[in-house]
Amino acid sequence: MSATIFLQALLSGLTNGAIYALIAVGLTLVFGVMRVVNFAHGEFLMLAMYGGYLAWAHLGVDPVIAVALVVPVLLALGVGLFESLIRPAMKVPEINQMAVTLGLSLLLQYLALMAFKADNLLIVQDRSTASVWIGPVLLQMPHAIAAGAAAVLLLGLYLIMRKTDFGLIMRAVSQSHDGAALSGIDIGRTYRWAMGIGVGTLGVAGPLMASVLYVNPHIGTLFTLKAFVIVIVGGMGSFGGVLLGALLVGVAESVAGVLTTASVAAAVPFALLILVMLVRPEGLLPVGGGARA
Amino acid sequence: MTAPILEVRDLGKSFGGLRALSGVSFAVPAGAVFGIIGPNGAGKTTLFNCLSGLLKPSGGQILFEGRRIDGLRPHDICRLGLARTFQIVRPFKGMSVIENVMVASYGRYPASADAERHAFEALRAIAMDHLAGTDAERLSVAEMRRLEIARAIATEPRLLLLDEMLAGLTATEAGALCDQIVELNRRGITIVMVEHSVPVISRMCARSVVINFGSLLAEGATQDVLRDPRVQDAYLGSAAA
Amino acid sequence: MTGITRRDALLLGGAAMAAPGLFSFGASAQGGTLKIGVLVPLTGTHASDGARMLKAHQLAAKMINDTGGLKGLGGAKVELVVSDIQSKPEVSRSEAERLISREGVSALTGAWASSSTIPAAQVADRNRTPFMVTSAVTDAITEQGLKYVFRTAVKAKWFGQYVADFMDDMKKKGMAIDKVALATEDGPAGQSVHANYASVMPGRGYPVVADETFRTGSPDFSTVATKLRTSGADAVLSVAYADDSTVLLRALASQSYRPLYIGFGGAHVNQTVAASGKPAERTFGVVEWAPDLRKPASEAFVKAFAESYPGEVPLSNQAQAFAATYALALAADAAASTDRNKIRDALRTLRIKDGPASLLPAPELYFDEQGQAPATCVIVQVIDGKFVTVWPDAVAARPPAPLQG
Amino acid sequence: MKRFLPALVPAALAAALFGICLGDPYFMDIFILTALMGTIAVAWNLMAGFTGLISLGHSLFFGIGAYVVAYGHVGFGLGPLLTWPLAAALAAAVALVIGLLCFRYGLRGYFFAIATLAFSEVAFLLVSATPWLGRSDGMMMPTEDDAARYLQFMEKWPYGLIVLAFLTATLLVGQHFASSRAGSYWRAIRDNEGAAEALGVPVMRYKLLAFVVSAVLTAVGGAFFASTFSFVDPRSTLGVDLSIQLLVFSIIGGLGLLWGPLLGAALLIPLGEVLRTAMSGFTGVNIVAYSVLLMVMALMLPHGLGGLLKTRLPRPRLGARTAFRQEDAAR
Repeated sequence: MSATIFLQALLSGLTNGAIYALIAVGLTLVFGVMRVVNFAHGEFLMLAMYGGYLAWAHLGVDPVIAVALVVPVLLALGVGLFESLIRPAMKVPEINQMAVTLGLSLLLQYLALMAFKADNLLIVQDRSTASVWIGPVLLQMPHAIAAGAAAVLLLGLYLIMRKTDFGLIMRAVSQSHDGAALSGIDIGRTYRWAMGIGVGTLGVAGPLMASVLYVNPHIGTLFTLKAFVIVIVGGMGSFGGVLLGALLVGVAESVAGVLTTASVAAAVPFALLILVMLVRPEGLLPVGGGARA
Repeated sequence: MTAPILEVRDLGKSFGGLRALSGVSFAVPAGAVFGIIGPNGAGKTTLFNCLSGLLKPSGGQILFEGRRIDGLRPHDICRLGLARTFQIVRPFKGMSVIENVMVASYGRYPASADAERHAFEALRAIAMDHLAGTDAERLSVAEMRRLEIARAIATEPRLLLLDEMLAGLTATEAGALCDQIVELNRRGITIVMVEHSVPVISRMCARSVVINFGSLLAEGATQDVLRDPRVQDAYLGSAAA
Repeated sequence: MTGITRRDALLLGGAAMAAPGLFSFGASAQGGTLKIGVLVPLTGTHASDGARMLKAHQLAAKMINDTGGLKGLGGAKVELVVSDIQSKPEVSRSEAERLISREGVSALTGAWASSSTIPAAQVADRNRTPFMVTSAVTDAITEQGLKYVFRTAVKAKWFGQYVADFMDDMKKKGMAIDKVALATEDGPAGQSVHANYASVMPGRGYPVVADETFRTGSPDFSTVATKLRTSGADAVLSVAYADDSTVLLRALASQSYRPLYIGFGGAHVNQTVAASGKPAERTFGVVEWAPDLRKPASEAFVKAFAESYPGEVPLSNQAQAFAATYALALAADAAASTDRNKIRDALRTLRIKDGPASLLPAPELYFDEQGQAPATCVIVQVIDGKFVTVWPDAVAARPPAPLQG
Repeated sequence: MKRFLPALVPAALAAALFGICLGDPYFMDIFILTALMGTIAVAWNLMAGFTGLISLGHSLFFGIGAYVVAYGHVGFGLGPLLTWPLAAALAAAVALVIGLLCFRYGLRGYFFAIATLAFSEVAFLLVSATPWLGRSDGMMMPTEDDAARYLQFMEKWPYGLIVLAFLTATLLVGQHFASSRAGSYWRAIRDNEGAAEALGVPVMRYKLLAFVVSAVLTAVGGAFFASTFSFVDPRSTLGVDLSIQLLVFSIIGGLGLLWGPLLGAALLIPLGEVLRTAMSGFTGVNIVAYSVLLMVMALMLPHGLGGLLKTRLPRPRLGARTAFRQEDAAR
């Protein structure tokens, strides 16, 4: 492997990692606060990608601007999801929760199939093939935008969690549900907003991902598992962990892809997950020293 | 006084930098009803968790019938004849009362019929046999505590650790339970009880230790221990029980 | 020999145990129709491909029925029994079973991907029902001695030779092609053709200087593109679905790397790719058929297709599906029977030189003793946002355009 | 024998269904698929419903079974007589290693589920990359002259018979464990691991037992799959879909019951067939209906349809014997 290739793989890995972080951050927020894993997370990403595509194709809106349109929709979907399914699901055992969100994942895929058909849809812009050279290596413009958005989003969420009352409440609830309830926090409301924001973050990811890739009804499934891996590697509920986990997964995958075939490289994130679970089950950057179920 | 059934030597336990127990040493004579007293957060439950193997001590030794048990797994300690109950009851909610107890009796009686017979005897010993077929999750708090004890004695222990078994019970319920404990002791089971209520300890236990801030404050005959000024100060003064 | 008698014994045993008269099955008594079972994925990952294939099957049936049906069967109509196999091998298998035993079809066709085709083909073979494979390229399908399986699609192992032939020709015309690089989806779409390219190219004087793989759905192809570019290859041979192809082409374009790019098969020669704009312009594809092929049957097919499905242009796999349906009907016609064994025997001797079923580029459509059709391929190029057949000359609409332009 | 009633009754019902399906290869095919999936779901549920260990990676063991048989046949010409036990042994070894790793660190709930999923994904991807296992295209097992030795039959019913035997054996094995000390320990671990351990239950050993038993049965199912269909590929034998199906069958049928998952499979697989044929004009509607059903059931009926049925049946188990003694005690 030459130095150029290695640097390129590293940069690609970091970019991919940033994109993954954009997707995984909502998942970790929901798990951290509610202890519920949403297997339909990728399907909400898929919906957001369709949102970005439709805004571009029918309204002529640039995907970057479409974010402003799609985020409120996803936020509302997240709140709706909580009220309709997750609230009742929190009263049944974990395994039933899994069945509920797995069922939702199937449902959304097939509703999308009926609405949009199975064809791949592309956003074609001048900047689709634009790129920036950084020394000997290259960064494609749509990827750079998505990675930048990831950085902004993560920073914003971090500030919200650290500096606002709302963030304080979120953190209190994720530390101890009972304790938070005793100190007068409305748990149901907190959950509703956690879910809203967790799904709402995908409103940022969707349009930008649509301009990086393409959209079809099953595209979400490509990312759900990877997001799980990242969330667990990083430490459930931890923003720093998501970033670290996502970059690690992105770089590991990318560098492994240079050294071996893509299938073997695709197994690397899962191997990483297994390793982390065995050596440090609370994740690399756990919240408050350990969040094991 | 007979040889000690349980001996704790210089036991220590820390979580991260926090020392929950340090230098705790005492001995429990076989056949006794032995009390452990201390204010909330003094380290009593940590001590029990160390004794029963749920926590691994950071230092010191635990000897049961002269044999070191510190570092053994909980189920091994239980099989040796040292059983415990939990302050917060932990019934197996998906099972009936008799099935709950059979989990314990299977340890000595692998065949289902034998396990069931002995489980039933344990229930009878604690006067719960009429509830054998009930689902565990339908029991009242008092019944769940008795179930805890029934399960513990179904492992046929020679030493039984009882963690705040009276918490949350009415006076009548507590009295009945105390009588049953005395009866168990009369049948040869040594009892070590953590209890918040000083009157109960002074009535039931001939010997006691007092723990505060993870250290042993006093050891000896319960009456003497309770008169110890340090105990008066640390425990009775602060807790105002 | 012992095996056969044992199997026959089992067959007899099964027949004896069957509840007589409870269900009617078998392919004999259907009056004026020839029932053909069509296995297509209408849901799941291959849903869009399946929907396309179905249109071609239906067009073939319509054309046969509109022109008086099957003469040899007294004007019998072709009836398609369509089944959604959900892009899943196990569903494909059980649907094949259902179509054979429950719907009483005389023959089966389908089923898009190799993984869905193989189990269905095995069921058909066990049930002695002809199965016409439309699009699966895995070599083994017609190499395992299955007696009832036929295929209009090309074997994976034949593509390398076509591509090398084409590159030889381009070299003669003055293009510099010394080294090739491979870029393959490392999964069901790419692996078998990749193996063929990798083994054929060096022997034909094209050393493989880079061999890159990727998983479907990878968001970033920069590293793959960089390795391809820095390898110094003059030609990039890719094997991938349309979705990944577009992302790869963008990555190559953003590095301003414009080699002789040849995508593979019907999955690549697809509107999504042509619609991706500049990155795809002047890239090539190797494919079993193209709509601008200069052949009467092919032109008639494109016209009929546009009439039935306004605004749509058929793709290569649709032509194969069309030919597959037609070939089954012609075999039944020749056998003058809807009996499965007789159709199978007729397929073995069928030789199609003209008529609607001769739309594929090979001069003649027939099935060898393994059931394999002698398919040939064409090379297409994206010129002004459209795929145009540029090679071989005999059927090409125009000569290849220069790579830069 | 009475102890085995919960195994024998469903097995007898399955045998009756087998008899009904004998006349029709399509019905027989559905019977085989249903019995196979139902049986594996029963095996899966020995972990999930009985021990509280939710595995989303059971396709790994199914895949081990399928690939050992397929590779044994294609690579060495070995018949099922040798490859089936080999598959079971390999699955047991793999389950033991994965179990030791996961349980040592106390992985539970979602974490255990995702860890097992990760193992099966690694296997899926590595098999997809391994040329001698046919990579993504899978392996086609050739038809042999000596057909019966390779369990290759022209007819469907011998496979039905084999899967019926497998189903019965699995139920008997399951019931043997469920009604003995192991079952009691498993449920104790499920309900409260700490309490179980304090009562002398060797938690690690019994979790491993559940895992290994479940894995071995699943691998036999995979071996049967390969022998029956003569074709294996990563997606259908090692994919996540398979593991998720087991969860779905168990949820619908009832997690707390030995035969619950079998009931779930027996309802859902034929229902899927009916929906597919009835709604063939409306692509995807069948799956929409299916997923809505799943969500509603998971929320409204946490004990599944089997749980609903069971509340209407008299309680056998230990209650009966104990009731007699209660009367004794009363006198």
